[in-house]
Amino acid sequence: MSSALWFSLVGAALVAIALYGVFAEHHPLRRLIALNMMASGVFLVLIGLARQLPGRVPDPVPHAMVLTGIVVAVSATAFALALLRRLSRVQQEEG
Amino acid sequence: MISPVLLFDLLLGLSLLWLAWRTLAAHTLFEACVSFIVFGLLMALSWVRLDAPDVALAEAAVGAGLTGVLLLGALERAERARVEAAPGPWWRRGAGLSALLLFLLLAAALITLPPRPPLPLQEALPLAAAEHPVTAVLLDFRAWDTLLESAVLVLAVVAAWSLERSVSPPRPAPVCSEVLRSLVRLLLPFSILSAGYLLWRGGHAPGGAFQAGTVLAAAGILLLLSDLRRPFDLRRGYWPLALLSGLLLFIAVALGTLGYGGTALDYPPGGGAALVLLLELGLTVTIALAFIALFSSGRSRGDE
Amino acid sequence: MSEVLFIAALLLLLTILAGLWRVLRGPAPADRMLAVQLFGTSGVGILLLLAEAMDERALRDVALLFALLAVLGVVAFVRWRAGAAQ
Amino acid sequence: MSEALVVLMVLLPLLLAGMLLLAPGGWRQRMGLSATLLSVAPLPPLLWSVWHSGVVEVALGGWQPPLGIALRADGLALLLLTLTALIALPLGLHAGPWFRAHATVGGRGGEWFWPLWLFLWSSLNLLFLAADLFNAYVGLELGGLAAVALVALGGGRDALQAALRYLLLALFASMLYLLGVALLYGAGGTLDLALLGGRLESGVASRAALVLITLGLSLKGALVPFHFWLPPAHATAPAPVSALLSALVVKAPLVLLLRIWFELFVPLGFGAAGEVLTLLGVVAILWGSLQALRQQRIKPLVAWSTVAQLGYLFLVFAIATGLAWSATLLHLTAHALAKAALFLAAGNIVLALGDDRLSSLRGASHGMPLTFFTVGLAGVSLMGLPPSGGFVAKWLLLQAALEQGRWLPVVAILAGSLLAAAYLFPLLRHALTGTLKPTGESAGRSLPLRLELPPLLLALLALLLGVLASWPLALLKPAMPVVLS
Repeated sequence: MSSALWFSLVGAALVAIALYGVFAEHHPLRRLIALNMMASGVFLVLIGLARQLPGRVPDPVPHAMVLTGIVVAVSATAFALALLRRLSRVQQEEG
Repeated sequence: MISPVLLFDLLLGLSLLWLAWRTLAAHTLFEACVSFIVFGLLMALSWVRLDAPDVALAEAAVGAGLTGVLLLGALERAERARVEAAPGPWWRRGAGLSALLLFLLLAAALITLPPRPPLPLQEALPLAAAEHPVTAVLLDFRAWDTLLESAVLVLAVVAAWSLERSVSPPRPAPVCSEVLRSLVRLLLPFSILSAGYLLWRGGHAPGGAFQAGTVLAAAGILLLLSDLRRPFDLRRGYWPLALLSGLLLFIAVALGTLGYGGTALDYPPGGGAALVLLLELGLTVTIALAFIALFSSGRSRGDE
Repeated sequence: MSEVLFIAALLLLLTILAGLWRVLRGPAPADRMLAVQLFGTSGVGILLLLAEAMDERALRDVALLFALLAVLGVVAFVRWRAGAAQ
Repeated sequence: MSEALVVLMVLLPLLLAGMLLLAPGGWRQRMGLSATLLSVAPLPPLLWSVWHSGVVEVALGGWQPPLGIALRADGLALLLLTLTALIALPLGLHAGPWFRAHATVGGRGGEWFWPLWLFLWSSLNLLFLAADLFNAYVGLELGGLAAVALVALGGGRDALQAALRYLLLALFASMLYLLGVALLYGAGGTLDLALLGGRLESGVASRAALVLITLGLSLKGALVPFHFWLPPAHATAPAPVSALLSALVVKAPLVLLLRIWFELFVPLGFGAAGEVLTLLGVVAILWGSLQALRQQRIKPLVAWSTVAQLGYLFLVFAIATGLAWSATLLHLTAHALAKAALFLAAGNIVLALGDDRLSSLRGASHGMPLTFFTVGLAGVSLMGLPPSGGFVAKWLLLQAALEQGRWLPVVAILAGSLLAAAYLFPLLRHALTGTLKPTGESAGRSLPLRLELPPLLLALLALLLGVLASWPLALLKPAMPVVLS
């Protein structure tokens, strides 16, 4: 087994573990962490795919996709955290 | 005998899985956050092993740095949030079963994946506006994606701002120790230097706007966390223009090329490298300011 | 040569795993955070070893970022503790 | 020339959103409507061009797929771009006065509505035009974030809670979608939808991609049983936002699914999996309608009606014929227009009465006859009565189902119409009978014409669609996927 395939499989397992986390957790912060982990799993699958080409040089397109994906994921995470803070504050005000 | 390379990869993969599990099973939110930071660190090592230094750089900046700060910054409020009731045992069993099925499906798909036709990169790369393949994809072949990515960044900031009730200045950081101050004083020049270095490298080697912007954002957040500088409000003055610079520059370049040659983002011959550098500069500023704004939103005086 | 470097990297990875035990056991938050800091250092070590073993210069830049950004976590942690203490 | 128009459809709203952000808060509200008008400008010439000379393809950056990204303006894309614009204009007229009136009763969010809406618009146009699967992913994320932020403008605890849940769900769904796209890339070596069609082979990877992409997009499209997030989000958002969400935002992932399904998966021989989707569509029609029937409040009722009406859009997966495909998109259009009208009218009613219980509607029609006229007209299209667009769409769908001898969808379509009549009737019955019982301070306020006319315009459009159905059908015909034509 090549290390690219191994890491792809690890990515698949991460997605599965995170899927369990998203369903089984109930705190939004934990769900958010699980979603980030799921994203990491998906990225790992993608980068694993980039290596499965003949030749030494990996395919740059999945790399670019992952870089874009990371930016999108961090932006969404940061917004989700802002939303969570706001919600917690409103809950506190309303008692 | 197993080679050390293989052993390293096996151990790294297994620790990722174990850590993922421990993160989800953590008793407190703080534990979950800390485990997730370590998870990011191991992810960066995995990118290295997969010959993806660009992604490793990004992960080192985001996973090991930025996400941790963001999570820890929200922890205080998150702990006080009221949440829905925990799901029942049958729900958990169902979740476990679907996770298992998903894994089996994915594993089967990945193992049986047929070889795919390669992209015509050999012919295209010499014509691209950047030497480094990943930068060429990001800012030339698939520049349209990157334009929209900068829109996502700006949108996230706007979305976070729209949550706030009042436009009051951010609350000053609590008084901090001399140790922190001198540390920050020491680190700031280094951060700015490395950001410039990463940006410059991006044209021909791993690195680029995203990594540089994140380092700058980290420097800015450090400034906010220490009380070296009065808190500044990114919603006032020229800051919004700076925040939007990456997006607006990108749109301007797209419209300019549209008017010049009839195809959006088709750089004129000879001008590609300069335009890409311009776009990278704008993106760096947008990324840095967006992360700083996202970190500091919701911490206004009126809000906390 | 690269075999030796990989073995060294492997050992460092093992120290991280040993440190993970401290992260997961705690008991105090500070214990956990200190262990995470240790990982930052080990991570830099691994990266430098891999940079040589895989003959990839860019990995030194990754190590640089690691070293630079590890600080952020500690500072955020200290601020969070300070906020909770108030 | 027409290539520039395609790019402008996405870039113009984005640029204007940026401009609005640089303007001070008060200016944003004043310039929002002009920005909306300006964003529509490239559409008429583009429509003209596609109508006369066919599909416009743009290879961005001058790089052809598989390396570059393409945008494709075919009849389907044009129909949806036009639909979005047709909803945007009345909505733009309505949103300004609505947020101002809303602010007088303590609401907020007017200054943020416009830039967020322009971001959303840009993402919708992108999704309708995208020929590249990863580009569509970025579009989905852009639209998802904008939609969540718009829901959160509601401001209260319920709205924030619904927004957070919506966001987590949207992120989850896009991850499933992205994973499917990754597998397709791994198997076909390109992200371009048209090229992938020729390269893919039936295998485990393409099957897994089918499962992941379908799951992800039907989560975003709120197919039963993945609909749980929709009623709270659509019911707690400000009225103009609810209209946007129900009319357009849930439709964009569905259109993407239709494209991927019939251009990629059916040619691979996975069409049989469509039976499941159709079955869920039938369940959605019945379950959504029954839930709508049980609601005691106006906006949740309208939101549950969306769950039911979305079910019709999934019937085409098993009745895979050209007729069903056209009928589905016609239904999508008719529902979007009627539902936007209904949500705006519902928002007006709640604003005027200060209460959203059905029982408080007693006699309310005397104060705002135009708004209740709108409710009636929109109801005609939602129930599928002639001569509305909803009628033509359901009629064609029924015909397609009968031709294929599919009895379950036939029963669902007929039952859905009856149930729609049953759940929409209370809205009018309460209003037309009895006298107004003043409750609260703002009760019985009369509404300005600028609030009452835009929903009426939308409802009239939904009605008119029945008479002019041949136009959208002519636009759709050349865009039909090869397997269906």
